[in-house]
Amino acid sequence: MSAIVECHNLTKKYRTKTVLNNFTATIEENTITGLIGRNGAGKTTLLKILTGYLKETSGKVAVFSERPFNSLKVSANSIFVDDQMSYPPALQLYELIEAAARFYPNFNLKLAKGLFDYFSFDPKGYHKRLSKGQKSTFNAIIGIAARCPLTIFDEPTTGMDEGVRKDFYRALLKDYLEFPRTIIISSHHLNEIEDLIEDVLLLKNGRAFLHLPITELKEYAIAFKGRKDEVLRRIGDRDVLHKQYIGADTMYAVVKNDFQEEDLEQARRSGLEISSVRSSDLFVYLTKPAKGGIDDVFGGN
Amino acid sequence: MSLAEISLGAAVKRQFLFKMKANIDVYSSLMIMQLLAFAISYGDRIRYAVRDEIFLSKVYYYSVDPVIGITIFWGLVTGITVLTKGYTDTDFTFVTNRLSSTLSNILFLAAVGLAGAIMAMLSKNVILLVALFVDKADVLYGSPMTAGDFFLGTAVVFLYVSLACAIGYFIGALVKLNKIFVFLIPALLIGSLMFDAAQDQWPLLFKVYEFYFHEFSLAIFVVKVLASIILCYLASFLILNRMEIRS
Amino acid sequence: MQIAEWLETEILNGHFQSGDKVYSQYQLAEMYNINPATAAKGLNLLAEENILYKRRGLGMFVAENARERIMKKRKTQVLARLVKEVVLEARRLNISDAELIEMIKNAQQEGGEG
Amino acid sequence: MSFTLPFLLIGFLVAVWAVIFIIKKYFPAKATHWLVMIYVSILLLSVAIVMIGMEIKQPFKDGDTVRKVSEPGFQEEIYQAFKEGKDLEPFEKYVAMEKVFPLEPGVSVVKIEKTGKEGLPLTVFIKRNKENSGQIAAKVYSHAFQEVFGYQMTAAFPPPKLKWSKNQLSISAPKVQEVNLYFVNKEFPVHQFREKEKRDTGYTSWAWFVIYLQIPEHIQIEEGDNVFVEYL
Repeated sequence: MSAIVECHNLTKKYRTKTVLNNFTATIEENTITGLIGRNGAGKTTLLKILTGYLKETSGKVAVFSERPFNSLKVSANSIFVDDQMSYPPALQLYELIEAAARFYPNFNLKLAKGLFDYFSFDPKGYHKRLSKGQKSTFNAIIGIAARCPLTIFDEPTTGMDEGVRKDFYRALLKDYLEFPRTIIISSHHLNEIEDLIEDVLLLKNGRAFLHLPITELKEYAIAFKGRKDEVLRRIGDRDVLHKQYIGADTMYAVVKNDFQEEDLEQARRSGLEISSVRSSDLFVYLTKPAKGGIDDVFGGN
Repeated sequence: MSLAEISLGAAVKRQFLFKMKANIDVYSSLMIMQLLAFAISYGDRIRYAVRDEIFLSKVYYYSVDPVIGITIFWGLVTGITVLTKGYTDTDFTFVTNRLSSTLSNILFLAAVGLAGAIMAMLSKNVILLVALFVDKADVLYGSPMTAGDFFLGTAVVFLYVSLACAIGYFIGALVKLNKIFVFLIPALLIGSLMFDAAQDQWPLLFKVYEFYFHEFSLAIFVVKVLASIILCYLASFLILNRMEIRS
Repeated sequence: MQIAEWLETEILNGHFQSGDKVYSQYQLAEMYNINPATAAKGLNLLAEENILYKRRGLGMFVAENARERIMKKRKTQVLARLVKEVVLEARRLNISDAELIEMIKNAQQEGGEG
Repeated sequence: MSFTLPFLLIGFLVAVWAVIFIIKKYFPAKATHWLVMIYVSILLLSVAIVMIGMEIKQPFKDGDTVRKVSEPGFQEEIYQAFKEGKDLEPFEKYVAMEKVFPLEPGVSVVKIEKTGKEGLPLTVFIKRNKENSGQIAAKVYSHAFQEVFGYQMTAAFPPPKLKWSKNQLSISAPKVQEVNLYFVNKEFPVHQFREKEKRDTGYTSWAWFVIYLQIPEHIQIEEGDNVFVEYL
């Protein structure tokens, strides 16, 4: 395994706003990484830097061991799929597929054709007349079929309906099994991609907040529910990722799971309900912008 | 997984072919502008109607100079257009970097410029047909277009169009650098005209015009134009090379 | 781990016998629509528990006494945990031990009949 | 290129963009292919037709020849020749018409008049013959010249009409000639490097005619209006 993407103290500033702040992470070859984060966390900026569309302000970024900005090598071996992808208006959909096939040496035209028919696109249609969801689907087809060593999807399912989303993720997985490559897929719906991805890269305030295998994320945190004083006693001085009061004296608290099995056993005995936390919920807790939650806005009442 | 190694030449070639196919609209705008210029030229074909005691002379004058002028102007517009958002975004959807993008743009502009030059020169024959069939001209006076004339004319028009493309491209690059140039460039042009008028001197713009259009030595002309073209593209590339692609 | 549980159930049901080759991570990934690395982790989990064993270059096979191991594991881990919870709940509801055992017996009878 | 051209171009551009905008809305992009193909085929077809069926004349390639013929003093020369009784031989090539009108016996007065008010004034030179030949000999010298864009374009200039009845000679000046002239010049990019072909946009035209009559001495001559008679 070798690193396809390496970022070290990567920083990107727009005038006064810092979007990426000393971001450091490494993405290994032939993995599917889910890049998750709230809106504005810097996901798109990071991905655009990786594909060479944007220039880093400081720090080091290397894709295929090369600085991606203005690199022909990176451009030839990566594809960036998002809903802003634009195509020449004069070309029909099928001509666009053929054009893409000419640019990418690994392009699987047969697969593209198959997906094209499956999603019932009109080969003679035009991209600008597609609906939002259809555009996303079309872009995704190009993204999958291009079989680029580094394939990047930025919110690929925008506008797609439920069925198409499932089909897309399955198509991506199947083609990945057949033709392994490095895939980064960004989303703010973790539950949509959690089965598909191998690693999670959680972006918060322009930093890599967490970077671990998805299986570990599922065991990252644990929830206690029960009498408030008992819950507080058990969690000790751990950072509370999420808390909620139910009724007069019942508390629900999520903390990082570094408990010993005996501790949990004792907690259960003292009448606390212990449960695991769904990774999508955990994602929300981890990425919430500040301390507290929406309830705190209404705190005065 | 092995990485695809792509040479600059191959990237430029693919992009050039892609652009040729994708930007067919360039030809329709060329065609429409040439047709309009042709219509103007046709409407303007009666130059004199002189009447004295013996003759009532109507002088018909057929020329495609307006078509050529418009084609040069179209080159300027096309040069600017290639760097507008719609075009550059599609440019970077697939494999490219700034250098290959610029080189393929230059090739593309050269190709359509050549097509424009040939079309403009060929349109002369259409106006001759108008003379023959619409005006029933029995005899045409003037210089017939020889093959030599055709090639010389096409080459010179091509150089003019290419120069216009390069200037347009440079303007496009400036505008990409900063939107302020959208206002600044016309303001500078008008400003210089007004300044020269106030100073009561021959306008700088006309000196620029004379620099190219009043050069009667073909060799010097070619050198002047080629140098200007290279300068414009080089400057544009240096501006663009440091810029981000999509923000 | 869902994949591990599912494979265990397959073995318990007799779908795979000792010595049988089980699905590869890629087959599992395709069947379950999950990342192959995740599937591999499930397989490795079972290998660590000696339910599966690895033959280099050939894949994963069901171990000699896999069924027994799984049953024992489920008994000591899953069942024991469930029982603990039942006991806790019974205590909260002030149900006497005798009453609780009675309830379990009833449930067993119903389950046996049904 | 005139000063107004830039403004025309800007006007154009606005119009062109409006047209393109409308066309793009209503035509699928592929219509462009067809339109361009039609356009190019028209261009190529026109080349073929022009090559086969069109002739372009270059009447005077050498500008100097044109200048010599167009000496305006030339008209004076023939006047001088008549007045001074010089040899008329060099002017023979301008003779457009020669006619003889017989005199009926008993006619002693001949009237020369101009019919209509159109055309050039009538200049008539009359030579009196001593012996009675019993006829009037008429000769018309005429020449016209037209130069357009440096080309000598002189169209056939018809001689005046002479009509004789009994004792009256009626002369009608030629009518105004309608001439259509068709020019085509080299394109400016070609012209720029073909120095020798100076572009001339000038227009000159002139014409004259002289009527020379030989009439016996005993006949009296009566002059009509607009007739200038010179006796030699």
